[in-house]
Amino acid sequence: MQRIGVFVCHCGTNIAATIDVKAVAETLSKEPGVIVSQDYQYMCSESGQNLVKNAIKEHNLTGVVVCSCSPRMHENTFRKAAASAGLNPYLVEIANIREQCSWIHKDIASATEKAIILGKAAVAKVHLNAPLTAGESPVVKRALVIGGGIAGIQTALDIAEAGFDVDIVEKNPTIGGKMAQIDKTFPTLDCAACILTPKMVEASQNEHITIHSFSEISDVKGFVGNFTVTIKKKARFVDETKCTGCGLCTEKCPMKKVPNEFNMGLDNRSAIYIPFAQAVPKVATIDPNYCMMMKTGKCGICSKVCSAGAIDYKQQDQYIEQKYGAIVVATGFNPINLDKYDEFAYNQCPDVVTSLELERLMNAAGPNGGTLLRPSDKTHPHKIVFVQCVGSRCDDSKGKPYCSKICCMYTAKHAMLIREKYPDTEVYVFYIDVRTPGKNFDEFYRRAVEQYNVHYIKGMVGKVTPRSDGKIDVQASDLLANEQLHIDADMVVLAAAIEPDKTARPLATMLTTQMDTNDFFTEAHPKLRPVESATAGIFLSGACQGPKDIPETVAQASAAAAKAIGLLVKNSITCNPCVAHSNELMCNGCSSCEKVCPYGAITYIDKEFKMPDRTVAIRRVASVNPAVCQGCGACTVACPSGAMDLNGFSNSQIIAEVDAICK
Amino acid sequence: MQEAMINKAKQLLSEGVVNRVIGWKRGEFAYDITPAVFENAEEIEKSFVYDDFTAANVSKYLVKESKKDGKILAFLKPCDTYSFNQLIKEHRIIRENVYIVGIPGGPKLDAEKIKAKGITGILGVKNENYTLKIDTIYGEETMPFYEAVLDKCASCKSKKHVIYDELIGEDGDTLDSNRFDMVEKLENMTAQERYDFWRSQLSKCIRCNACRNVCPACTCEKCVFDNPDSGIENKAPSDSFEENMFHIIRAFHVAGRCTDCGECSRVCPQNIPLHLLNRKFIKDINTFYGEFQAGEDITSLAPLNEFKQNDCEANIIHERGVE
Amino acid sequence: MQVNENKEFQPLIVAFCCNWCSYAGADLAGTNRLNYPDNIKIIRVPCSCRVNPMFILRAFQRGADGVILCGCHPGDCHYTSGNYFTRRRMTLLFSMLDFLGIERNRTRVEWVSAAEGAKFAATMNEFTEAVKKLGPNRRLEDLRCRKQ
Amino acid sequence: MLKISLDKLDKLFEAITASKTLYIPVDREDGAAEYRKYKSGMKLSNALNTVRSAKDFFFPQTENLVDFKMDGKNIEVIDIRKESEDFVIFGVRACDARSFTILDKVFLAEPVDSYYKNRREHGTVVTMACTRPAETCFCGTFGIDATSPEGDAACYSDGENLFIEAHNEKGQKFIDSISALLEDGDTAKLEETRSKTREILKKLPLANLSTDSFGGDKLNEYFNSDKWGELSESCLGCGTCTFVCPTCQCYDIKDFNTGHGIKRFRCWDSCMYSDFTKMAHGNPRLTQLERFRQRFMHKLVYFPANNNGEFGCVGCGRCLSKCPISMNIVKVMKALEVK
Repeated sequence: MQRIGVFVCHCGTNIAATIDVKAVAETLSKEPGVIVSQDYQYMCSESGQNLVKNAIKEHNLTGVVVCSCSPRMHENTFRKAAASAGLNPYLVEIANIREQCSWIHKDIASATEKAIILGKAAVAKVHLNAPLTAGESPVVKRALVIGGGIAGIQTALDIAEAGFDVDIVEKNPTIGGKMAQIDKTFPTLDCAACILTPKMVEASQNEHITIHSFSEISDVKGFVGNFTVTIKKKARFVDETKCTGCGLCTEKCPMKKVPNEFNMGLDNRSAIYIPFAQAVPKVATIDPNYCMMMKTGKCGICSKVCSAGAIDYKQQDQYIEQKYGAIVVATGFNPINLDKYDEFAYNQCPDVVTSLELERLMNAAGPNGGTLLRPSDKTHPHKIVFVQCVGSRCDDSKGKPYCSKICCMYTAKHAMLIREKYPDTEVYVFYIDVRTPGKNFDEFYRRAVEQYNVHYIKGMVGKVTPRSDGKIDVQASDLLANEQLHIDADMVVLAAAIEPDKTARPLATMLTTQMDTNDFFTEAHPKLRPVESATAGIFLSGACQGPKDIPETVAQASAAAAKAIGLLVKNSITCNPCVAHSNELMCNGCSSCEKVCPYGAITYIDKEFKMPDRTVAIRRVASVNPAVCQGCGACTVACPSGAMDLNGFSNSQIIAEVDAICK
Repeated sequence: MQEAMINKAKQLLSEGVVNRVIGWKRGEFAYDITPAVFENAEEIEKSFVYDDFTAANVSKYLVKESKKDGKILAFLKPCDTYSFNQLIKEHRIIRENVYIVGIPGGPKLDAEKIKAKGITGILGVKNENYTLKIDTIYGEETMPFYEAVLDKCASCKSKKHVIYDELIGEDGDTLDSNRFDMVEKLENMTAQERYDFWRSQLSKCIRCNACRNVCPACTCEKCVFDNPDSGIENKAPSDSFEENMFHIIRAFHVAGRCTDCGECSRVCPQNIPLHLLNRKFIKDINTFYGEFQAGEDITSLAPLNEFKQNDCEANIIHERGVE
Repeated sequence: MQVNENKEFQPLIVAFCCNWCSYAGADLAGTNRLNYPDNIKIIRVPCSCRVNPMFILRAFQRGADGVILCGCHPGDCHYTSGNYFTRRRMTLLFSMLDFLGIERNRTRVEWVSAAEGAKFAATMNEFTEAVKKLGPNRRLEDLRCRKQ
Repeated sequence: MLKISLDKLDKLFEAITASKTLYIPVDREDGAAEYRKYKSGMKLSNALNTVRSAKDFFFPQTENLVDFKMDGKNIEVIDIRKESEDFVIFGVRACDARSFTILDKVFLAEPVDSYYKNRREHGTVVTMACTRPAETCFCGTFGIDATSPEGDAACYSDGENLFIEAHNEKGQKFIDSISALLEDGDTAKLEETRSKTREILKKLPLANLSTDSFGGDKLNEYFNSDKWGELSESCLGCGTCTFVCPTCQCYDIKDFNTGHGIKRFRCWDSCMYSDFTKMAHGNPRLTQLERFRQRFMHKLVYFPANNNGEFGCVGCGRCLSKCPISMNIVKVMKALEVK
């Protein structure tokens, strides 16, 4: 016989003002199985919890119903309270009479009536609750970091620091990411390479870190604590273990007309290449699209000059499989493609560049050796116009609805650096708003305006037209002065919006993590769990989760590392006990459940059964791995024989709720 | 045809290829044929029959038979092969233990249709040039062959065997059947008319479970309607709701798995057109998710076990046709 | 559920809401004090794909006048694919109910995210009105369960 | 004998309905016949038999026994029994008429089934002699004369007139209630019709089927017969034979939770079902063979053993035409019988 306790919370006046809580407690006390029914001011308070705990002990309760706020708020609180009083925590049910009753209804009589019905449904359900025990599953003490930019590097270093093995998978030939392409960093104006490259070296030398450069994730199986990941090491046609990175091959390579990705295509590289001097790993890679040997079978110069014998034109993609306990996603961002922005003449005029291109133009290792020259005629620009929010904060389908966050600051940085180095150059910045929250950020921007006399103009650029005399006509509006401007600029720099890397979405599918409509990974909770994905064991680092500057990225990278370490230090993890289970006597082995399981949690086993007709038969039956199952319940409906059921949300429990509500 | 089948069965038995044969056994009258397992040549000689009344789909029996020792010879009509394939897909049949001989199918006859003409005391039925000559106690009667054809054969979907070890006779093709005509007719009625139609049909249900027990897609170890733990167990159509519940849920459970073999309607003692429920699902699946024929192969995912990101929304129901 | 001359027909509506999106959306509607009728009674399920057609029929059997199913938007399912299965299942089920002559507006599927409190409230208001127009469920009720 | 012209049947039916509820067999759209409550304009079916037998009137497929009203923790028991109203079932064939005798032996023996008794007392069975028996008929096997049906009153048709005679007091009362419509008639033509029918009955394919090999003392001969395996191998385990059978009388008692109470009801059950007579330890008959055997042993051996040799079958032939796999009592008898 059930002995159920009902506890009705006033939530101050939040509930009690609209619902007659006494009447609710009184009515529910008459429900079958209910032996105690009380109300209290704040059930979630310590004394409220004690009320529940004492009742459990005093009345030897077999089930508890709390009529209070949403279970999403305090279900755990009351489960813990029950557990501490010796009642299995899964024998607690919450009737949501605040969010779904008192807060939305005004009439006391009808709100009370509804609260009673919701309470009855919870009582009906708790009658059928079974004590559940969370299972355990071992944790593989190795982490995978996907992406080798500053986010990935920082996460890997922090995890390695804690003593765990960690692999970085980077799709490019070198780690370093976007930060390696950046010239100076705001607001300190120190050189990005000077702070990044030591970290890259540190990562490569750390005994706990393995870098898989020029590699991609091709498959992810498993679950928190026990992922099995297949990594595709793309053929680079150079034996990594032999190449010393001397660079002789890149010098001798006759094919030198390959657009250099690292310099945003502003200059060329050879077909065999090392992306930049400080690349890690410093290993050459052959670009098979341009290599004469690969395309025509005639050349082979690199192979001849390589004293290490590292060149291997026949190298194949390699697949390696590795187990991990935790996965950190750090796939970063890219500037958006500006093909749709004809008004800025990006595709028509070489002197209209993106901000990232400007970084390379100004960088000492860039195409011009650090001297700012116009890409078209290699002359000094004397008038430069910066356009903000190109594709950011857009209502239309061309751009992105969000603020890319970093553009205001890097534009101030660019403007300042140009004015510093070339005081004869006039700099205009067209902006919608200048957004500079952050430590020393606003001061930095004000220095650009006040100290460096950068012309900040509130307004949007309407049209950029290259003129025949080499100048660029920038037509804009000054919203403050309320006038139309024409500026004959030498260069135009576009602060292109940033977007998640294109590889993120297929990756999210493999990882079964959520993404928002902009393809940014969704965190488990926007405020309280910002570096975890909703999928257990998958963490988020850097701009893959949303636009971020370097300090924020590094902070989040370390936070993600801390979360991953928190998982890896455990020998085993507690699983959600609200998982599916198959009644083997009912299962007919048809495989429907397996087909709809998003986690691959269901396998089939051949098992011997004593059949009802006295025979012994070997039958194929479904078996759920409780550590893998996340408890969605898709299988329970796919199963025609009702063999599959879900703990905590069983068929009979839901039917009992339906019955109670429709009573 | 019967002769060729008997010879084939005897040959395979004597060669030791199979140790049993599943087929059909002659009854008391022209039409009361019983599916049967034969173990030797004499039994086959004596009572094996294949004629215009051997309509029963024997593939479901192979769920049990294929788990016994030795190989069994099964004569499968084209429609039966779809059921068989579907059962293989769902791991219900051990394929290696069955030797399939594909045989030409219908159209098969429905004794009920002959009786519905008022013809009674039937002693024998002969098909002469598609006119049935029916010998009765009350004298000879005639009726056109096609008026006595089973509903399931009147809208045959395929003459093609989708699985077999060997064939007797030629294989046919899948057909453009008119099998959705009645579904469409109902769809074009008003909701009230549809409701009235189904009430008049389903209220006849005596819950004998013949439709379920004959259905090759209903092979659960224990049906939810027999299982007190399921919450929907029931033995009788105690209320019009129960009639709806049983038939809706049963059709839903076989949706995407039903090959449209038509056995449910054939065996219904109350002549309820149960196949229309299954065909409604098949038609909807074809319309919403692309043509799908259950049992056509053993690899494709059942429509309810897969999805496309751009599937239509459920509310499409609210937007179309007659309310 | 009473019908009498003085009082407007008050339908009983069961709403199945997935824990991650729609139930949270309902909570948000509450947090924002967005009213919707008390005819709506919510049952929490982990995912919309947990909802067995059996539950829906059961609700109608027991006197529900409408059933609405809410889940995460397609593509946003917490379990990645649950609501895609829901969508197919419910499309077919609702089509079948329609085929049997059950009023089609008694059933509904809506995608409501955790951020769409306003949409949740609006949907419930609108659905309640639609069911009110239909009057009491008579075609799929179990007379044995009718209250005397 | 009293008679009424066949073309005045509707007047007869109207007259009956004036005082009692009347049920007659009518033709459905699908060609089959079923009993319906008479409403003006309905036409009596010419079909030999209805799909469902007439046993529904006394032993319906589902029947409420008692209600429990639940209010919180309180339970109130409500006896829902009330006196039936008088009713007439018209057009019952000889086989179905005999089935009532068989059901009476079960339900009216001590302890008397009050629900059944109540209906039985209020129902008047008016039978109809057969003129066109079907190939599936074998009522003669069980000593039933299809041309002289039992019942409270019996009707006979000669093609023009319907003759009515009473078999008991209840039947006489029935005739009295409609006597205004009746007149004395010459039965010469009727006797001719009946003897013709008797000739046909003798020529039926199953006319020679005999019960000689069966009876209450035959348990040992048949229980372990090796024929059961072959006979039952293709049985689907459905309940068609049981539910169309006029003499099958097994039922299950179940509780239905309405949400505000419990309705305890009984419903037909079938020994062919795997959960028939399921007890705490499970089902006593674990295989379909055992369940199949049970049904036929009951009709041919157990029932006569307990009822002075009366068999539990009336030869109506419904199972012969309705079994999905055409396995039936005739095939069983022929397979088992000792020649």
